[in-house]
Amino acid sequence: MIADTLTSPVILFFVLGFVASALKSDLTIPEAFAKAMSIFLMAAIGLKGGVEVSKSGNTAEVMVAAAAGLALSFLLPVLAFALLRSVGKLSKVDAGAVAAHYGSVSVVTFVTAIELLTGEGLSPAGYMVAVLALMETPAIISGLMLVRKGENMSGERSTTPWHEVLTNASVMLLVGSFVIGAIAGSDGFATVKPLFDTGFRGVLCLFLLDMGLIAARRLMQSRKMTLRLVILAILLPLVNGTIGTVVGTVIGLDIASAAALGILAASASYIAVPSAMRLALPEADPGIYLSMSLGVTFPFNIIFGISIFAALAQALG
Amino acid sequence: MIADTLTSPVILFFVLGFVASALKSDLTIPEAFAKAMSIFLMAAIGLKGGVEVSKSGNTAEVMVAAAAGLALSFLLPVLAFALLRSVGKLSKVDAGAVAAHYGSVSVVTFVTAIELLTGEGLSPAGYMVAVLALMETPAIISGLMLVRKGENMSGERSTTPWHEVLTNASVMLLVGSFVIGAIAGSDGFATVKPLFDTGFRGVLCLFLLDMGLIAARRLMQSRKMTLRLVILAILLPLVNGTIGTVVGTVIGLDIASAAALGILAASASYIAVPSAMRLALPEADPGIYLSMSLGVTFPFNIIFGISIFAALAQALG
Amino acid sequence: MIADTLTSPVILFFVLGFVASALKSDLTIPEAFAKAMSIFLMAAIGLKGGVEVSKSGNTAEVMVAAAAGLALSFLLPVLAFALLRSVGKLSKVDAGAVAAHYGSVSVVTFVTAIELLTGEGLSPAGYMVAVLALMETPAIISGLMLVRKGENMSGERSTTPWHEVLTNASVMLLVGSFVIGAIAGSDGFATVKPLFDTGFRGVLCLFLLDMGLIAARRLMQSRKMTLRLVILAILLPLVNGTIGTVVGTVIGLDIASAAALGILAASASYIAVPSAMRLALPEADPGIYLSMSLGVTFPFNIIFGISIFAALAQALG
Amino acid sequence: MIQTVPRKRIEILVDTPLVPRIVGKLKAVDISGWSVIQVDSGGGRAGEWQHDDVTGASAKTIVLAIASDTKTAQLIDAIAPLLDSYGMLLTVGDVQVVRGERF
Amino acid sequence: MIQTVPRKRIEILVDTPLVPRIVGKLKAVDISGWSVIQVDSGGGRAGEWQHDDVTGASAKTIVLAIASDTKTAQLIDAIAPLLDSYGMLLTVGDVQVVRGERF
Amino acid sequence: MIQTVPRKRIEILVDTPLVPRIVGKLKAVDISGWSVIQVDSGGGRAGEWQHDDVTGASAKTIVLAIASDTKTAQLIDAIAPLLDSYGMLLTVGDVQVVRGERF
Ligand SMILES: Nc1ncnc2c1ncn2[C@@H]1O[C@H](COP(=O)(O)O)[C@@H](O)[C@H]1O
Ligand SMILES: Nc1ncnc2c1ncn2[C@@H]1O[C@H](COP(=O)(O)O)[C@@H](O)[C@H]1O
Ligand SMILES: Nc1ncnc2c1ncn2[C@@H]1O[C@H](COP(=O)(O)O)[C@@H](O)[C@H]1O
Ligand code: NA
Ligand code: NA
Ligand code: NA
Repeated sequence: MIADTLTSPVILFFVLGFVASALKSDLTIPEAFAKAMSIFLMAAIGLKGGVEVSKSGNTAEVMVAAAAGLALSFLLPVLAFALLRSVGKLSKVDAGAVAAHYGSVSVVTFVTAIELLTGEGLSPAGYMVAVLALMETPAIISGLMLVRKGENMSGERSTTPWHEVLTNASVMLLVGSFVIGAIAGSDGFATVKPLFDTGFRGVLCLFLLDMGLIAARRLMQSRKMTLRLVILAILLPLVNGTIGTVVGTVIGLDIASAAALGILAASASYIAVPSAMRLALPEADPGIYLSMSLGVTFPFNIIFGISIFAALAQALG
Repeated sequence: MIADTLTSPVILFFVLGFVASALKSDLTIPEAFAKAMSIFLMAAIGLKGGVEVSKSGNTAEVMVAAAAGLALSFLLPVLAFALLRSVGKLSKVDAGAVAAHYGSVSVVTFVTAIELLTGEGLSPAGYMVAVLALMETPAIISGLMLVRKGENMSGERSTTPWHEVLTNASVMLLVGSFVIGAIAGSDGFATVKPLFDTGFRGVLCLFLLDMGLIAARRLMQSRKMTLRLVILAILLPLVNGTIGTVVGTVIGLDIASAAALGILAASASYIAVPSAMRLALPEADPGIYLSMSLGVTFPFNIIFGISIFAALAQALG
Repeated sequence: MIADTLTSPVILFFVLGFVASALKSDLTIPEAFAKAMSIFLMAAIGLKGGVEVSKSGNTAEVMVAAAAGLALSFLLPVLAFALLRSVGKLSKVDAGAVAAHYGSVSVVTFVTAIELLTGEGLSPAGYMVAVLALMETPAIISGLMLVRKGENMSGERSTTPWHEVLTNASVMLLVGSFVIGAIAGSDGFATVKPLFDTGFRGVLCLFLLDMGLIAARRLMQSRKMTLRLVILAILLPLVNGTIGTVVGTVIGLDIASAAALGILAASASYIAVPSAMRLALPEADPGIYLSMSLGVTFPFNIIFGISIFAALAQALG
Repeated sequence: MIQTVPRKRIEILVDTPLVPRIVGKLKAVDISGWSVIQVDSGGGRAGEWQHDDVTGASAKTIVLAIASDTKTAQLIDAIAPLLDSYGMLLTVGDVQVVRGERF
Repeated sequence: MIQTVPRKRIEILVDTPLVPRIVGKLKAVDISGWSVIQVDSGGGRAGEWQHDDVTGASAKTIVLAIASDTKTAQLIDAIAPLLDSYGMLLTVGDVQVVRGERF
Repeated sequence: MIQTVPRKRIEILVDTPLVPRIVGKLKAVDISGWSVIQVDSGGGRAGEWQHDDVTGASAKTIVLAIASDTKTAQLIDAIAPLLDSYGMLLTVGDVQVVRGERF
């Protein structure tokens, strides 16, 4: 599958962005356009997931997958925190902030995985979109708890941004479109399908072009990255992704969905969690968590991770 | 039709935006993207209207509908002004500014109505797009005349923004694309149809998501809304919409077009007129006219108004 | 072909923008949207060109066309410089800056030409996209050399912006998507075709609407344009376009590709070159080069030039 | 040493639809130039607001102009009557302009 | 002559996600209004950055407020403890506000 | 009382393509940081302009830097020769920076 991945336009556009940025080209995607594309992509996968669930309605399986996702998002930061403290030599605050990123998920990694997996005939179940939404924010809470454990908190820092966590933009949009898809069903979706289905892959290309630009820029502008952190930014997705794939297989998900759960576990947030961390842990250094998640883990997952966890799920399944 | 409306993705996205905003979520649509979508929607309906007119060419009917639209836009503010002064307890200046909004029209309400009506097998005539463009700005003139009546004007305020009224962006774009559609005809349109037709409904979904966000925010941030004004913001569309539907039926429009004329009369401007009022009547409080038209009347029309005037037109027709 | 051109929606939207701007309408396209559209158009033609080359693979012909394009971009500024100095009465610095624009190319003029030519059954070869990319920047070097010839350069001005020239955004994007298209081939392209192919013409309409707005505004706001310069802004595309078409025919390109080479030669840059000139020749007046290339030459080429060089190529071919 | 001249830095916060009016006033008192900066959001007595392009009517903008003392005084006289109805905010600070004789 | 009053022009450069916190502080010391301007890019000890909406977390913003001397002093006291951890930049200048009694 | 230090607030209005050049000058005189704000439109001797991304060449930008008196003087010396050909506008004002020893 790696070979297919590397000749897919979706991945090639990511590479193009990465190269352009590394060459310090002045190629940039207007931010408003990038944000528009990410809104489009989230609405589209939300809708598609909802429509599929409205067709199948396998509720027990959905509940199990949802519980597994929630548990992973809550617990993966604990392992990450330990590794970041010991191997990464990070301060408690920085380790907690980074750990939260790795417990949470990257929507674009998931979307790219769906595209690549589907291209290989491995379509994850529609409800995985709901699992994605559920995994976005619990990690924020555990990351903060890890930082505060045994600490006598005072002043500004003691507040958990509950409101931000619960009404987070991507959660709202994913859950909202999922529900709309479920209500509208196939017939209702048919009317908007031309945009949300036809345009999907092309938009993903242009979005990954931008992600390539941003990832390479992050990597070059970061002054805080040590070799230890770079290694962890590859090790953590490998470990988390393996855990996720195994859990998915154990709880009885089909191969494609188990792979998708693995990829969710392997992916690291770069939207919801950074904003929450900036607010709740302003002392944590954004240079560290953004460089690790955007600069190293995201490219690693896009180019290698997806294929690795797909192979693992197939081997286990 | 109300039931169909409430399960249509188009309306559900509006509701999603409204709910997200009410929950104070940080979900936002970049303004440049929102403006791009509104340009797209206007170009698309302009083109489609023009193409249809190029096919039918029922000139007499078009002239009558255009005259009716112009008259409604000029005269509806008079009634609204009286109600806003007496029931609404607004000052002369504020009442004139609000009245102008209700004489003018909302393009998105019209577009949504076309989508929902067409979904019910009720396609309004293509020339209704021209009527929409004609109704945009006359109300600005009558609103200003109502304010100035019997007043000894001096200084800045005495100028009517004729230039802004006549070269207004949405009028330009609607009329321009209408003419382009009429010149290009079905064959010329075929070449651009993939974008303007295929993408239409999906774009409308995302645009209404933004409108939901904006409407709820308006409603929450407005400090000037009294219960009287909220009631008027529901009463005015009901009254104006009934007048519009009746006029449409009387002048012999088909059922769908009469409903569309009713919806145009019921809708209130939130783009062209606020800008013109800010310029021509700076003393009028934008908090009042924007909250009424965007915060109350727009949602009311989208969710209830369209179905109401469709039912009325069917009952009368 | 002129008649077809003038009823094509693509051109009519350009005219609409031009008229709206001339009437000082407040119609504007958000810049982020305009830039997004230009990124989309470049990615789309790059991909399509690459896919076509992957199918044919006529290497010798490609090399010849590429060499011709490079030579034209390097040499056309010499003639232009002489005319701008003698007829245009421009200073050395201004003449060099303007000459660079006319040696380089306009992507949108090329894209519009492809659309209009294809509509007439004249499809230029896929590799012309690579020629387009090659012609973007050599003219910058020759323009600077013309200015510096015989001059004792010192200080800031003596630096050629090599890095900007080589990693220029549009070159990166065109070449990158071309390579992606060539790697992905027809099968890979099929997956993203719905966006990049289906949406193409519609996006071009909206982009030309914006170009019309900008061109007319440029023309009205320019205080530096003399009658001599206006004449040159029409003469230069005629001369360069004729040279390009003749060269194309002589080196054995098919009729459509020879016309496309003519149009490339006739077109003047308004993105890559102005930025490079601002940096390398800050003393040159941007009011002159932008007004000539955007305000006069671009509209001339879109409306007349494309048809003229198509006719010339057919007469010669 | 490079020469600097003392000038006023005028900052006018105003509703975006009114910018042409303000520019008109600047021209009327012969101020040679101005620059317009978009404001994203804000809050005041009338509540909080965010920029949204859908209804441009509620967007706000800063008009920035560098001018001599005399022209600044003339501008203030010309604009002050509009301050209340337009809901503007007009501040004037002191700056040194490098090679700024022309302002 | 139109009346002007001396006021402070407070400029706070801060990470965009923290703006609500700053606005909270402004309200706490009863400053009547503020305006938010988006910063596009910049550089400092922590390196260079560009605004990108994809990860809004690294975007920066200027919060601009006009206030009296007293309220400005109160605001500084309230914000200073956060300066280091938030990585803010806080400057205060003098301006004349036309008809600015209310600020 | 929180400590403030007097610093210069340097505002450079410049064509967007030239920003890297200005940043180079800032670094050359060792100014520790800068922030870039986009200008939307404006007018001057060369006529009026609006920002459009299609030809970024005519866009304008403000580079804002807080610096000590000494570094400000060095910057002015370094930039002044470019003022005319680049069509820049360079103003310097006085501000108090809260806890601003590092600037
Ligand atoms: N007095 C001024 N105050 C503020 N901005 C100015 C001033 N003069 C010029 N500008 C800005 O600098 C640009 C170029 O000015 P000019 O070189 O005079 O055409 C103008 O378009 C404005 O954006
Ligand atoms: N003290 C202030 N400092 C900065 N901006 C202000 C201030 N007061 C008001 N504004 C801005 O002016 C707008 C209108 O203010 P107001 O008329 O008080 O509602 C606000 O939304 C702010 O953007
Ligand atoms: N001296 C300065 N003048 C203007 N802006 C600055 C200055 N120093 C820092 N900044 C801004 O503050 C951000 C963070 O600075 P720092 O904490 O030094 O990395 C920079 O990226 C700039 O946008
Ligand atoms: Na994860
Ligand atoms: Na109406
Ligand atoms: Na050329």
